[in-house]
Amino acid sequence: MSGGHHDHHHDHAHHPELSFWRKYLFSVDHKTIGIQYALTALVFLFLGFCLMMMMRWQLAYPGKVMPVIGNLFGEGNMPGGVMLPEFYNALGAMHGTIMVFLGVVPMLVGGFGNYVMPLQIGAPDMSFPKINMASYWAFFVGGVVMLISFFVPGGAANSGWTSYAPLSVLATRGQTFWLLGMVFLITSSLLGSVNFIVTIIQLRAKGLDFFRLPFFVWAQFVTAFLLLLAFPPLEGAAVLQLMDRLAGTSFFMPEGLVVSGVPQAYAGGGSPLLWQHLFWFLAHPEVYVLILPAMGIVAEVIANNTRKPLWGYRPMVYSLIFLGFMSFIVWAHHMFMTGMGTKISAFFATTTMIISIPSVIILTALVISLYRGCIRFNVPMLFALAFLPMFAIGGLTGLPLGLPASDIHLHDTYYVIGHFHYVVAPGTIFAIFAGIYHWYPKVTGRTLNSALGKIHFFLSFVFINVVFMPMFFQGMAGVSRRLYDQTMYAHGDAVQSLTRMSSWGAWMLGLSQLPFILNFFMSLAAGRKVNQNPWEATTLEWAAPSPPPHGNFATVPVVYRGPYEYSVPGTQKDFFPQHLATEA
Amino acid sequence: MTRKFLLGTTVAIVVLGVLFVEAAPAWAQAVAPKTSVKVDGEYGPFMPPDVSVHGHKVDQLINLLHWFMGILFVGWGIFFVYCLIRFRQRPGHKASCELIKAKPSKYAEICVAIFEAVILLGFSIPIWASVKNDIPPPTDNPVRIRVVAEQFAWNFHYPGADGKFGRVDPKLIDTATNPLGLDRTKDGADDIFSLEMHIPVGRPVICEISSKDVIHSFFLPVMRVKQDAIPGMRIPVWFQAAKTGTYEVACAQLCGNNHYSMRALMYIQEPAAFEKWLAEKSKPAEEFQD
Amino acid sequence: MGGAHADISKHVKAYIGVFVALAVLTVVTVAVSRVHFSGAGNIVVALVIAAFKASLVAAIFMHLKWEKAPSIWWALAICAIFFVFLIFIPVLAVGELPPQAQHGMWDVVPQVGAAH
Amino acid sequence: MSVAVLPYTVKPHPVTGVYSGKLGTWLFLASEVMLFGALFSAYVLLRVGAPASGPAAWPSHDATELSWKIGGFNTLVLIISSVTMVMAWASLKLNNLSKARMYLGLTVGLALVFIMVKLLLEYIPKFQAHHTPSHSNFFGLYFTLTGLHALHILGGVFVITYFIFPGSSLWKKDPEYYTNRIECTGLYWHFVDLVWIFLFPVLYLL
Repeated sequence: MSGGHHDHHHDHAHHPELSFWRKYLFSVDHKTIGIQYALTALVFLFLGFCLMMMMRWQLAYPGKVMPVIGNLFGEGNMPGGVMLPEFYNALGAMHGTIMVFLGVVPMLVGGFGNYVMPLQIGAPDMSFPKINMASYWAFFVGGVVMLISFFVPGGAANSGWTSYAPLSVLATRGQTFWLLGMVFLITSSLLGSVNFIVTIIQLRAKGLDFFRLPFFVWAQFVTAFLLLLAFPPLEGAAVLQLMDRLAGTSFFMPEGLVVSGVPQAYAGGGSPLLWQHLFWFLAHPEVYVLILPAMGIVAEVIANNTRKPLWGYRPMVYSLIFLGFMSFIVWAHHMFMTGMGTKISAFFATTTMIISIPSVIILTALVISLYRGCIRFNVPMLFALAFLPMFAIGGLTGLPLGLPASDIHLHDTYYVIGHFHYVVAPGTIFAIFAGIYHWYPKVTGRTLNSALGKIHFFLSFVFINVVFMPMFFQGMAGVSRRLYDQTMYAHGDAVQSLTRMSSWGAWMLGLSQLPFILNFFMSLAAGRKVNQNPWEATTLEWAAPSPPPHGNFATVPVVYRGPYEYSVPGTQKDFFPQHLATEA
Repeated sequence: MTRKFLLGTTVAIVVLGVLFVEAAPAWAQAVAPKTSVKVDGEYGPFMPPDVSVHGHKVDQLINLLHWFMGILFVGWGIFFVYCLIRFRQRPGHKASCELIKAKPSKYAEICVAIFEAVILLGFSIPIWASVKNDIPPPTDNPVRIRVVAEQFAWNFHYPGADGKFGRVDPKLIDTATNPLGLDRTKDGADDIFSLEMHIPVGRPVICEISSKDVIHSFFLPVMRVKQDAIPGMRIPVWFQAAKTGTYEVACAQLCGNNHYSMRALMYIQEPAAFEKWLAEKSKPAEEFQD
Repeated sequence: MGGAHADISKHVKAYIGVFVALAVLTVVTVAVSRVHFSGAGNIVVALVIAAFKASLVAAIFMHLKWEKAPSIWWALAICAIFFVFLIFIPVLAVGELPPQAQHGMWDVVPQVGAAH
Repeated sequence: MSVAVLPYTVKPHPVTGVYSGKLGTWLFLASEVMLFGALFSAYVLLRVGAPASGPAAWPSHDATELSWKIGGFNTLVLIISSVTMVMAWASLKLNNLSKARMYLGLTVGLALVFIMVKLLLEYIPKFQAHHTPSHSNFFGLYFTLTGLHALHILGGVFVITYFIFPGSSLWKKDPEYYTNRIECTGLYWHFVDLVWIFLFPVLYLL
C-alpha cells in the first residue's frame, strides 16, 4: 500500500549501486524517506476521509440503509446496511486518530520536513540517517497496528480519539491495539524530532545563521521541540492505561464503579482526570504541531509569489517561538467542565488569551506581506491565500471556547468541531496542498497541471466551507458532538437540514479531490518538464538540481543573504538566491 | 495535456455531482422526528431558548464575542481583498520592498489584546466565579437533587420530606426497579427516585452530579448549564428556572454506544404542581418494594 | 575536556570523590527517613537530598560542569520548566474541587446546601 | 552513504561546540525526563487524591513491605555501575581499549545484578504475597515505575554489550568516534541511574 509507488530518480555513479531494498524501502536518504512518509500519509489522509464520509451518511440519514456500499462491512458493523452505534463510534475515533497521528503530522513533519528542510539549510542529509529510517518504519508499524484494530473482535477503538478513561479502560480489545499503535507512533515522532533539532543546529550551511533561516525551517525547529517534549507524557499515560486494561491496576478507575449493574473489581483510588491531564498535555502542543509547519509552508509560498520579502520576519519568528512555548501551558482549556475551580480556570483562560496574540501577529504579518507585492495567482499561491481567511475563522472561533463562561454552552458541541476543523481542514490541509503544488517540481522535475489544480482548488474551497460553516450554527443550537443520531433531541432535530448540508458538502468535497489525485499521478509521467527553479525562488532547495541527487548539492552551498531577497533594488532579476555571492 | 481532456474532467465532475444531488432524495426520505414528547420552546440554528434566571450572562458574553469576531474578520478581510486586487501581477506593476511601518496593524493588535483582557477579566472570570461559588445557601430553600448518570440514563434522587438523602449501596442495585441501590429503611424511606427531572420555577435548584460508570456530561441547553459527571466525584451545580415548560436534559460527553439516546426530560412546574408531584411520588413508597 | 593524561587523572579523582559522596548520601537518605518530620517534611528532605545527588551525577559523571554548548543548556532549561508544570498543575487542578466533591457517589457525605 | 561524509559527527561543531551525537543524546534524555515526569505526576496526583481509608487507601510505609535494605543495595549497585561506566570513557581517553572493555563488562555485570536482585528478591516475593499491581495504586505505580526503569536498564545492557563485542571494531577505524559513542552511552546510563536515585526515596522511604 505504501512506499511501493516511487518515481525513478537516478543516483550518480560515485555511489555503489544500492540494491532495490536499500535504495527504495530501507533507504537512509532523507529524500526517499520524505517521499515514503508523504505517500503513506496521503493514503492515510484519504482513508480517514472515507471513514468520515461514511459517518456523514449516518448523521444525515440516521438509520437509513447506506446505498451502494452499505453491505460491505459485515453484519457485525452494519447489519443490513444500517450502521450500528458501536461502528459509528469506532469510525469517529479512528477518523480523528488517523487524520491527526497518521495523516497530517507524518505529512508535515515526516514528508515536507524530511524532504525540504535539509535542502533549505544546505545539508547533505539529516544528522542521523539510520534513525531517520527507523522513525519511518516505527510510524509504518504504528499505522499497521492501527489498521489491524479494525479487524479485531469488538472492532477498532471506539472511545473517541481522546479515549477518555474509564470508558477507554472498559472498552473492547481494539483500544489496546490503539494504545500499542500510539506507542509506536510516539516513538517515531521522538526519533524524528531529535533528528530534526540536531540537523537544524549542526548542519546549516556556512553563512546561514539562525536569522537567515527560511520561516519553514523555523517552523520545523519549533515543531520538533513540541514533539520532543510533549509526546513522552502521552507515552507514559498510554503505559498507565495499558496497565489498567491488562494488569487490572486502577490508575484511572475510582472506587465503586458499577457498569450496568455489575460492580467492577478495581481496587479504586484512581482519577479519570489524570488521563485527561496527561492526554491534553500532549494534545494541545500536538494541535500546534499540526498548524506551525502549515504556517511555514504558507509563508514560503506567499513570500515567493508576492515577489517581496515577508513583512516582519523577526516578529514572526519571535511569535513562533513564543507560540511554541505557550502551547505547553494552555492544555486545560479542554477541561473547563470537569469541575475546575476559579483559580485554575482563570489561569488557563489567561494563558489561552495570551496564546491567541502570537497567532494574530503571524497571520497579520502574512497579510501585510501582500501589501505592495506583485501577487502571482498560481495554484500554490491560491491555496496559501485561502489558508489566511480560513485559519482566521478557525482562530477567532477559538475565543468563545477559550473562556470558561462561554464554554459552558459551547463545550463538546458542534461548535468545537467547526472550530478545530476550520483550523485543520482549510488551514493545514490547504497548506499541505500548497506545499505539494509548490515542491512537486523539485521532487520530480515536472510540474503539476495548473488547470486541474485550479479546478481542485475552487471546488475544494467551496465545498469545505459548505461542510464546516453549518457546524457553528449547530453548535450554538446545542447539538452535542459524537452523537450517532442527532434527531433524538429537539434542538438537534431542528437543525437536521444543516447536518444534511454538511454531509452533502463532505461528499462533494470527496469528489473534488479527484482532479488532484488524477493530476498527482499523471504529472509523474506527463507533467511539463521544468528547470531546477521554476518558481524563481531564493531559498537553497532551488539551488540543487531537481530531483536532487544523493548528497543534494554538487558544491557545498555558502549563504550570503536572508531567505526572501525579492525585488532587491538595483538587481536585474526580481529574485536574488541565497547562495549567489553576486548576481549571476 | 489537451484542453479537451481538461474540459472533459470538469464536465464529468459536475454531471456526477448533479446526479448525486438529484438521486439522493429517492434513497432517503426526510426522517420523522423521534421526539415523541412535545418539547417547549422553538429551536433553530442559533442559541436555544433561555429559561434560566442567569442564562442571559452566558448569552451576552457569546454575542459580544461574536460581534468582536465579526468586526475583526470583516475589517481584516477588506484589507486582504484590497491587497489581492490592488497588488495583483499585471504588466507594468512591480513589487517594491521598501519598509512599511504598518502602524495601524500594531494599534489593531494592541486593541485586540486590550479587548481580550476586558472580556476575560470583566465578563468571563466573574461569570465563572458566580457559577462555581455562589451556591444558594440553605436559607434560600433550594431544591436539592442528586443526579447520577449511568450508561445511557439519568437518575434523579430527591431527599423527600425529611430533607435527608437515604443511603445508597451498590449491593442493593436492581437495574429494573432500583438502579441507584437506594436503601429504603432509615432516611431513604421518603426519598423519591425518578427518571424525569421535576423542578419548581422561581426556586434555586442544586444538582449534585456524579456517575456510576464512565464520564457523562449533564447538559441543559435551555438553562445554559453543563457539568461533567465524573465517576468518583460529586460536583455541585446550581441554576434557577424563570419560566415553566418541558425541556430536555442532554449528555454532552461520549459515554459509550448509546450516548445519543441518553435523553431525559425536565419539567419546570409551578411550585404547587411541583409539591403535588413530590407528594404523589413519595406516597406509594411501599408498592415500590414489590 | 582536554585529552592530556594529567587532565584525565584529575577527572578520575573527581569520579571517585563523587562515588563516595553518593554512597554517603544514600546512607544519609535512609537515616533521615527514620526521623519523623512534621507534615510533608520527610518528603521535602528526601527530595532535596535526591536532587543534590542527581546534580552531582549530572555535573561530574555527565560532564555538564565542562559543557559549554548553548543548545544543550537551552534544551535542558526548557525541559525543566515544562517538567515543573507537568508535575504541579494536574495536582493543583484536581485539588481545587470542594472537599466533599472528592467522594464517590456511594460515600455518605454532608450534601451541599443541606440545612444541617 | 558512509556516515563519515556528514560533518560534525566526530569533531565538535566550531560554533555550537558539540558533536551531533551528544546533542542528540541530550535531547533524547530531555524526552525521557518528560516520560518519567508524567509517571511521577501520576504518582503525586494519585497519592494526594487517594482516599483516607478503604481498599483504595494509600498503604502505610510498612504495609508495603518494601525493605529499604534491598533498595539501598540496588542504589549502590547502580552508583558503582555509573562509576565504572565513566571510568570506561576515561580509559578510552587514555587510549587503553582493553581496560575500557573491562570497565564496560563490569557495568553490564552490575546492571544484571541489579535486575536479578529486583526480580528475585522483590518482584517474585511480591507476586507470591499477591501484592500485585491490581492490589492497590501504590503497587500499580511501584511495578509501572520500576518496571519501566528496569526495561531502560535492559536497553542499556543491550547497547553496552554491543559496544564491548561487535562495536569495538570501530576503535581501529576511528578511536575518537568510538570514544564519543561510549560517552553518549554513558550519558544515557547516568540518566538511568539518576532516575533510580529519585525512585528509591519516593517508593522505598516515603
